[in-house]
Amino acid sequence: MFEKYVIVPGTLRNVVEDGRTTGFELGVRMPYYRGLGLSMVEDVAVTVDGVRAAPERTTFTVHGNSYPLTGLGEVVEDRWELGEVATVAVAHPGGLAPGMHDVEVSQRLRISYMPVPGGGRARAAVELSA
Amino acid sequence: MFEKYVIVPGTLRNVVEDGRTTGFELGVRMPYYRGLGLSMVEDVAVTVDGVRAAPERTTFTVHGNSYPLTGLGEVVEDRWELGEVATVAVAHPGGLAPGMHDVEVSQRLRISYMPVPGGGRARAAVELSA
Amino acid sequence: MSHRITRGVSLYSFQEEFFLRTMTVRDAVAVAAKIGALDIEIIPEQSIPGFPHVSDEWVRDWHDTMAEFGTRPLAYDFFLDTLRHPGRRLTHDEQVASVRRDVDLAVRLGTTKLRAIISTPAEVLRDAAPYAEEAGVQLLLEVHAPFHYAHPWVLRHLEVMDALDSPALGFMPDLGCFVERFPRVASERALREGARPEVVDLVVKTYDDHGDVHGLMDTVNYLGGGPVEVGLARQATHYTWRDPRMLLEQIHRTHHVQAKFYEMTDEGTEYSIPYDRIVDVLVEGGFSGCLSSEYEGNRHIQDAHPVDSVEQVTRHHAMLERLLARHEN
Amino acid sequence: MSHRITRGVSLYSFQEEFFLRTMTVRDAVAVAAKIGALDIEIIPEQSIPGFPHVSDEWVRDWHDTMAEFGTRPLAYDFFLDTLRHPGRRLTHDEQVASVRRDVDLAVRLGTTKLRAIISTPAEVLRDAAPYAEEAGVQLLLEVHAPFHYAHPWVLRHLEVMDALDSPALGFMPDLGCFVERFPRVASERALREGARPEVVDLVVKTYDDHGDVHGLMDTVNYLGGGPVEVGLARQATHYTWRDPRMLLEQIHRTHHVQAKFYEMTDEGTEYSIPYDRIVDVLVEGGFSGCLSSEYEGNRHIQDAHPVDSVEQVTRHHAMLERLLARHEN
Ligand SMILES: [Mn+2]
Ligand SMILES: [Mn+2]
Repeated sequence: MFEKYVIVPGTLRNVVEDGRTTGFELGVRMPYYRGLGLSMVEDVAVTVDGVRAAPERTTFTVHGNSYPLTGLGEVVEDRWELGEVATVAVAHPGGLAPGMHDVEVSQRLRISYMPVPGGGRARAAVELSA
Repeated sequence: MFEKYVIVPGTLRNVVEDGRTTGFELGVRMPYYRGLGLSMVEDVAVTVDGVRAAPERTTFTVHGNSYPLTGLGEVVEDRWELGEVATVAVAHPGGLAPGMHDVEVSQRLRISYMPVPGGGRARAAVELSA
Repeated sequence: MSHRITRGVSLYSFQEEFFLRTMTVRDAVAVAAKIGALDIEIIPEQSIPGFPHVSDEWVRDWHDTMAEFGTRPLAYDFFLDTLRHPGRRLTHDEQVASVRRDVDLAVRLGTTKLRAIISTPAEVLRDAAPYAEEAGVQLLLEVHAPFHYAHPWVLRHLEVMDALDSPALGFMPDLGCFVERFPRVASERALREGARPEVVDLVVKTYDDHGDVHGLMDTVNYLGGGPVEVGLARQATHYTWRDPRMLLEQIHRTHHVQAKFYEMTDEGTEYSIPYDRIVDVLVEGGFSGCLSSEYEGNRHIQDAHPVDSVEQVTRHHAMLERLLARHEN
Repeated sequence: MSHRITRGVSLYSFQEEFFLRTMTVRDAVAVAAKIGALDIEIIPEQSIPGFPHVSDEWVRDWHDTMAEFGTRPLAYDFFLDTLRHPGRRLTHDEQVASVRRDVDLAVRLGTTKLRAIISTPAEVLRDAAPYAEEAGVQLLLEVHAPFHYAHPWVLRHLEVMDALDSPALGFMPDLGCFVERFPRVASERALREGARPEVVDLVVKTYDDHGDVHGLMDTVNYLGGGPVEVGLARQATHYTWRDPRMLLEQIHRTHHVQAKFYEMTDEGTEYSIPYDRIVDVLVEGGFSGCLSSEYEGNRHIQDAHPVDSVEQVTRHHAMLERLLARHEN
């Protein structure tokens, strides 16, 4: 469900800090019909042009609150809301080249009433925004 | 089925070639009620004391015929028979220390009438034989 | 013979529009009022950002909206995140506390029928029932396909209900239990995703013939089925066809009905679910709660078609109104 | 009323001893002869090293053994490794060729009833049937639990059988279709592996009550079931209980029966399977083939008990002899 809305068009951009391009970020939604406490977001894996971002280099931000991706398991007081665009940022010196990129987002959600994780995979050709 | 017979007692030993200990080997059976063509043996992963042997350093031998573990997929003319003790050898300079070792053997068998692979996991405390 | 059934809508029906932010809760309530679906069912985890911390302002807006449109809060769908923490399940006491928390929120929202998600243990509802009863709300186990009243899990709930005999416990059946023919929105989606037509036909035909749908997984595997085909075979065991008279088995404990639907056709009927017979059974059984529309077709069509939940829900209520009218004098 | 049923044994029954090399094929045939199980069923992939390359010497020894003990080769169980090669399935023609290869080997071994593994496509048997017919053998689809004659996969086979009307096609039902109560060797194994007694009891009771066993997976998951408990719930959908009269539906196409058993008790009955009723049905239906013992209990007990397949098969044949005697004058 909602797979086609996971990768948000126009949100792939490089991250510039103090004049240096430190990585890139992407807007992502959760393919689920309700919001979910962050402690149940097991993984949001971003793969760009076949290279999967290391979890330890990935940051997850919702409504202004940023967390290391690997630390979401502890976060019981914050949520990723229905349809909310989260920003997933990957530390990657130099960022991405201009132009189109093959972006895949693989999510794993720990859904208590299901025997297997929810989430799924979304893939799109995305152009790097300015 | 047959899990308790997978790791064969008394078969864990170091391999010595030209006076040098190049690795170790173990006798292993397939947990299955019939023999299977080797091309359907997807993996025989040996983990000793928590360290999983790299597939490319693993050799598989049945009734005198040796194959690189990673090459079994091509072998349509040989089989691992019911209850046959195969020798799995791992290149590991210096081999294993004397004494007891925690040995785990994880097999993946491509069984055509099953939607998921067969095989399974076996684990035993095994003493290194002389 | 008249009836005492009301018409309502679950905001779940507008999930597509909520997800995409093209509708607000107020927009949805406005639609409901317009079509005479005056009882509102809310899924707070969909609609209330920051759940479970619900501000007084949000609650005020909610009640203002109800007053503005003449609708009534009725039902509240809760979840039970037993696996909230990595590596452990919530303890029994934590689960009961979670349900109590939902009771408190339900009271603030003015809702009295709480949907207990099917995975809620019977013992948790048993121990939360007194609190619910005192608060004047009911904890109603949503029995959706493939569950039913003789299902081993539901039998555990029935044991508790029989033993406790509390007015705070009961059922909320979901009409997806009565899928008479395979939803074509689902089979057509599988075709678009590359399933072989002959495999889709096999699944649909086996389902429609009320054949052994549990045999479809092996069958599709032996046919070399890919993930889409296997997924369709699995779906065939998640829908069920049962005689709508099944509702009479526990009609005395049935205090709300989730009126599931997948596709309202241009002709104004549900493609798969025989609503005419279901409404007749509910009237026969003296059901006096709400038929709360629950549109769940968006996920099957959103890949290829624009989703118009408003149109679907509107058609659904035209049908419900028509079917209920046959029982009015 | 007499009968024309013979007693036999499948060498599958001695898998434990073959695996451990404590018995040879000749040892097994000796046992069979001793207990009057004169018809022998072989699984070449178990018993013939180097399969499918079977030497003339092996074949000679086989026939010598038959002569030595007065037994008869009867059945040959084949497999169809559609996934022999990584990354592709065998083509239709390759599959037909594989069956033909088994026909040739079956002829060399003197066996005339070939067990077609359930996953064999109907079209493959359709196209292999003429070769089998010419060779004087039959390709018999093994219908084991949870399959049955109205299963969507089996319906495909029935279509082919109806269309082709070949004497070379038919069925080989496995009596594991008639498991009336949950095999205790399986539930006890689960307990030894750490399943909670209350969960095991739930699975066993639901099965024995002929309840909705497909509901056990969700139930056990909601009870926080671990892998052993989930595995037991899954097993409960792999055994089936059906009226043994089901055998009459296709009795005219039934040319061999795999007499599955899990545990012969000290009292001389099968713990789960009502052999008395089954034998009566087979006699009533005029079945004139072999009841071929297929012991499959070793896998459930081998973790904790020594396996004695000889004792189990001996008891099985004492029972079969007793039950058949009731139909002899
Ligand atoms: Mn529902
Ligand atoms: Mn069998």
